[in-house]
Amino acid sequence: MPDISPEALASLEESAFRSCIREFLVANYPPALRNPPKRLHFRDTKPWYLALSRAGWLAPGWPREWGGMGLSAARQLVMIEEFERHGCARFNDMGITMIGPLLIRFGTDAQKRFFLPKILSGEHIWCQGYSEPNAGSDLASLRTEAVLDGDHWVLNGQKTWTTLATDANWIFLLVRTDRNAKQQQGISFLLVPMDLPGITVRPIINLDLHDEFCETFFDTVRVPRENLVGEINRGWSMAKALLGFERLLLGSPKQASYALARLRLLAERMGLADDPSFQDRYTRLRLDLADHKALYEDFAEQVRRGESLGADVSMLKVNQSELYQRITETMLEIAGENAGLLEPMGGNRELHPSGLFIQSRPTSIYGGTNEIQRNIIAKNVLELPG
Amino acid sequence: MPDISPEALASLEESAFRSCIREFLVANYPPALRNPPKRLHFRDTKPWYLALSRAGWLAPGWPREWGGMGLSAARQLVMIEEFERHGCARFNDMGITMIGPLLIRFGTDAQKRFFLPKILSGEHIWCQGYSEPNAGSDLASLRTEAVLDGDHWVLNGQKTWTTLATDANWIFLLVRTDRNAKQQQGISFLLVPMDLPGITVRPIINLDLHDEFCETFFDTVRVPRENLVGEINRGWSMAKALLGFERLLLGSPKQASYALARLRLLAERMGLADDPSFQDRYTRLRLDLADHKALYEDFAEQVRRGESLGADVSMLKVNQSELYQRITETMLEIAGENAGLLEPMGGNRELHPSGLFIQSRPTSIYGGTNEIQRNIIAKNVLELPG
Amino acid sequence: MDQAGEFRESLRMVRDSAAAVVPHGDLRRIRALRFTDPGFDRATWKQICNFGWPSLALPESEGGSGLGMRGFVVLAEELGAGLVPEPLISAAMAARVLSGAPLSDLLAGTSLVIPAWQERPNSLDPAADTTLRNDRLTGRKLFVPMAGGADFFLVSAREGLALVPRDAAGVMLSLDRTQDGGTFGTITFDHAPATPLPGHLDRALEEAALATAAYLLGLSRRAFAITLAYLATRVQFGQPIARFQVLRHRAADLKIQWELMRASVQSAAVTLDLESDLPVCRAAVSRAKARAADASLFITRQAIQLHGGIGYTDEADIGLFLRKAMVHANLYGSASLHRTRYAALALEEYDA
Amino acid sequence: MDQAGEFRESLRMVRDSAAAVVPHGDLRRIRALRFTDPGFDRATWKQICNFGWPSLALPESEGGSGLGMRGFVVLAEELGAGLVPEPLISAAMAARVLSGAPLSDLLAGTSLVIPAWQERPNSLDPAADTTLRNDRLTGRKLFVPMAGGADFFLVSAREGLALVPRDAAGVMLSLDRTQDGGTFGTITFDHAPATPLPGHLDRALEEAALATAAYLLGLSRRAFAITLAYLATRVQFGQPIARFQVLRHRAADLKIQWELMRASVQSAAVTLDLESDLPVCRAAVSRAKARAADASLFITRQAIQLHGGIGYTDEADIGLFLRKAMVHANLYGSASLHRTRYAALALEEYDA
Repeated sequence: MPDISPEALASLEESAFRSCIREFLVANYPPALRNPPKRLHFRDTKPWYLALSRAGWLAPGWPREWGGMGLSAARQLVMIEEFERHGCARFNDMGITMIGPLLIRFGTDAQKRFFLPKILSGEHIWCQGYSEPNAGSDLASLRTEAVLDGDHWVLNGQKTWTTLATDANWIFLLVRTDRNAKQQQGISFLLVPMDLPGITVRPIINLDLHDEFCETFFDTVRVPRENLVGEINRGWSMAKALLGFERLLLGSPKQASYALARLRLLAERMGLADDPSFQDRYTRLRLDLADHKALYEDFAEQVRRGESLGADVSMLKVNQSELYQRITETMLEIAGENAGLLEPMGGNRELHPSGLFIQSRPTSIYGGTNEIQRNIIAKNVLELPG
Repeated sequence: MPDISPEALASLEESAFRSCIREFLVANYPPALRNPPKRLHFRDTKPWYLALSRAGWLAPGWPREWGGMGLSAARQLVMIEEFERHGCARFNDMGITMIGPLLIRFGTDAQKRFFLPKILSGEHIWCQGYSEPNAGSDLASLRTEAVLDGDHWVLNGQKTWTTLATDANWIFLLVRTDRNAKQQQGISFLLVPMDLPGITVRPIINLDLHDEFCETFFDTVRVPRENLVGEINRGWSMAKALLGFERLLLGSPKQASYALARLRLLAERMGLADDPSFQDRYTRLRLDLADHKALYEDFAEQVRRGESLGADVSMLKVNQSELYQRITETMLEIAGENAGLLEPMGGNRELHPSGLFIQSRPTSIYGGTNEIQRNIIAKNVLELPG
Repeated sequence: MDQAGEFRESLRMVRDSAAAVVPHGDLRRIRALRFTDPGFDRATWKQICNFGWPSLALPESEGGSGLGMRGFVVLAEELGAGLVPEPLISAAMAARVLSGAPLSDLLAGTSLVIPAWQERPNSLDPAADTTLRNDRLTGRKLFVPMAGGADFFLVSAREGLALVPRDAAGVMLSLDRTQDGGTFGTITFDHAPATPLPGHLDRALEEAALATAAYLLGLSRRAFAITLAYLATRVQFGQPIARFQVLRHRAADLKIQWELMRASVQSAAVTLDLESDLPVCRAAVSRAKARAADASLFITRQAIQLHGGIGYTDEADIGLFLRKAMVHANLYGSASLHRTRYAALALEEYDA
Repeated sequence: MDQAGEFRESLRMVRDSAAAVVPHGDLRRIRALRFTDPGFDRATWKQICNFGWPSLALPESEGGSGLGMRGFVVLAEELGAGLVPEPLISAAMAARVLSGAPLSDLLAGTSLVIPAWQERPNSLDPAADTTLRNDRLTGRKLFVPMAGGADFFLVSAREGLALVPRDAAGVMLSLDRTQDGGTFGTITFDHAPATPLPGHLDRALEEAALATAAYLLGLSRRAFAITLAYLATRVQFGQPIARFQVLRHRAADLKIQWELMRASVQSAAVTLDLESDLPVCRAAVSRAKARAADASLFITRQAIQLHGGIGYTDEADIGLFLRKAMVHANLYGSASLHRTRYAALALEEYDA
């Protein structure tokens, strides 16, 4: 446990703040969980979750009155940087990053008092139900429907990409509550316990042969009326209002940076470290990463100055994901036959070109495909008519 | 002059046919005109034009009864290959390749008898008036208009990219003759002497600082009624019917092949011939060219078998032009400061990276931009719904 | 019909006959065999041998079908399109070396002979360290595809080739699973009893590299077709996504790459059939394999992207094609190895 | 306003002041100066000197404006956006070396001092062969931009720097025209009388390379803006071509490359201002120059393509930007030279 309270921590100068976090991580983060090759389940991350909870460090962005650290966006960013640098696994953070802030902003007092402490204690683990099989890039066309019947919403439909739904006991949903309204306008925000009758979760095995994603089915599920957050039919704008500086993280150089280091290891193993034509490719990738970091820093600086991010942050997401992919494609090309191996080379997790290649694939798909991001850049940044 | 008549030539086996052409070129083609860096004017190519005319070799594709060689598409292809291999300049060939075949197919007897001999003799030099400032990729939206007034068409409008119009004394035009018809349907094909009152030609200096292109203006030009070819309002389909195996030539490996040889010379001059990372890039380009040649050969083989070409020939055009451009971009990158020179390095025409770089630019624009070609591939080859 | 026409007709028949083990569109068999031992189906293998496919390229005088590499690449392309895991390319290498030998049962499917030649990653050198002395073989071979299903290994040693029974003393086999659901074997021979064979692998290795390129050609073709069909049916923003120009142009680019790959593979097959000069053949093979490795990964990667989220599930068939390309792209030499070899071998033909 | 805010405000003022020689949107002056001798305008040059721009980056203690490279790259970007041909970057190199010397008239625009340092194509080595002995200079310098307009050359020799009057005996100048309408001078010094100077070009060369990157940044910005405007107004198939998704996405890609270039140039300027370690500075400059060379050519090439046929005319302004990029991309080291230098200099910072 840290010797310092969240309050004291928040008041430190940046460099002291940074060192304090580093020390905490070295002292408390389970070494076996550093840089895990795949997304971990709650059974693995629970001790870490609870350690953060005990330290009062679990919710950096929440206000202190609700048990958060009350950090500025700038400080949260530093904290994330340090966690990333240490190779901390992402845990089941939907309660912390999504539903908590939503309730704090739009929830009733009763909702806040009921849910927030249970998120901090680890009693409630949340997952997100936005996407549907026919509402991916075109999320606004979602069809999962909630119809009011007395004191309950009757819920029918199907969500997909409900990440780690098998770990969760609560799910938050965007659902259609007015099928006559246009697109985004008839959508509401609903909180649903996963143990209600009529809910089925089916893990989807992904290309990485991992089960982090799920499909979640709702068959005439009766949800108490008070589980709606905010106004009816306003779910879409609430969900959008929550998008803050976290969009920056989609463009963080972390993945590319991690991959480039492994590319170098792989090149050494393959005897290519001094090969001039590999060197040439490698230097291009290094420069791409360095320039990406410079661009990322400009956006991070905006956050530090307390400015909100514009649509142009989409550029980071596009550039990072495609750089990450170019790096893993290079790994695949230089690995020789090893590129085909299912498991890491010689059991060394750092040498797993095929794994990283596959893991880099969805980064240009999730969080809005890169095609959608380019649409956004053309429309909202370049303001091209259309 | 060749010892062999066009008739005898046409009957030779391919290899003898090929050697015969080679000998002719060595004996007759002006050495100073080999591989000219820019498009030549008629004042330069006239002796060669007349030499071909005298030999009866000027119109390989025309039937013999009209003074042509009556060669099959396959033989014409061989002839073009040999001309290209020898580095023959393109001359003012619109009469031979475009208007001659059009008249032979769609013209009246009177038109054929009047025009065809004058093309062969060099008395009539033709240029093409299709594009307009607002009808480029969208050619069907052209607005130059011809209105019938007694025995004359009254012509008003403007054409652009009328290549070598300053050399020509005749122009063939696509003009709108029914402004109420939809797009392609109200367009006719008109033959116009350039010395009529109301015609103004203005050379456009291009990015290569050359004057091959022109704008041609028509201000109340009165054109004899009989100068219309074929049926009124059918000009578009006639012009399209003319597109034959010549589409193959837009995808010929010639330009890329020429450029790659010069890239190699440049690399030697810059001391990079043995530089491994240059070698790597160079080998990729070599392989791209070799594979392009293999693909080109498949299409040429279709022509040799007498089959007509489908929309998929657009692939060749896209691939060749972009390969040509990649090669000249590489030249620009390795040339150091020489890349900025307006003139060839040390007066050596073979070493002119900036010139070739600029000349390669329009290949992805003319003949239908590569964007239009990809539209065609998606629609007509892949048959994607749209 | 002229001779060229007749030959084209034979190739068409090869293509059609491949349908016997590649029932149109059905990948259930392929899916079921993933991550099993030995990763392919013995009955199907027997059927493949009954068709005489391992010796399809060999002259009729050597018991083959006389269709040359032009025939074999057509077959390999079709098996690639069906993601067929049976070790045809390995067996054809063996057939090339064993042709003429009194080993007909080996070719008939009773026994499966798999070459074990590689000793370094990303190398085409068939005998760096392995030795064969007094009919005893010692050495270590890597990346042997489907080694778990072999009855014999055809092993290259410094002194020449040899045949070693899978179960012989001194043979140790360990298997690594591959992304496509198969395995790579690492085989250690410690004074294993071996039957020496005449010949060498030079030509067989070139043929295997080219056939692998053709296999990649086939799997890319099918991945592309599946993707085009998906674009036409998947609706977003009220229309099939095939109507979005960016996706249309990307599809056009994939098509161009596929056609380049096809032209490259086919012209290399012609070269192998008609040209006896080994460096010329090697240059043609390197050109085809380099293109196939790059283009097949490009096409299958983009196929995933164009499928969006669904492409990242193991349930969607499209992922099977990416995984197969990941394994085969680097077999018999990576793109980069082949580019380097091409540069060293091929004459500069640009006299323009 | 805090210190950082104040500094940002000064940079804004530099940007605004550049408008004096870059009247918004008007390229007539630029066009008229192309292919003239000396390729730039003396009056404008005098104005530039009156603003003190050649010494903008120098500390106030040395007679400069104290705005450092952060200020100078803003200025160079703006001049690039206006395609300004006056030799500011050359003059700033001279100012860096001459700073502190009693040479105020040289800086005031009365005399133009142009560095002549290069002896090999694509090299950053300022003195391979030139010698300076007994105040006599002998050697040959290449690619000296706008050499025809110089009053003095600042020449690097093995023994150090020297100033040589343009008209001195033993100075022979020949000019080659460049694609942007300027010239490169080749200068031969044959025992030319020279005034030795203290100092060296190390720092000045880095600053010139970075300023050139900034100039490319500016010209790319303007070329992109012109292209966006064209997309919005050019109608084909009944709509502005800006509505075609393929062109929209390409514009998005150009924007990303431009932003990377901007971030790279600006962070290198910070490094030059705050970091004293020469290798660290050089790595930052190499990174920025490599990006700027590639991205500016990418953007201007695509600008031509997006303009279609009209982009291939000399009348369309967009071509001026491509031609300028063609010349400046390789000045003070090509992308490839800078990538190689970066690889040799920069520490691997990926400890992840």
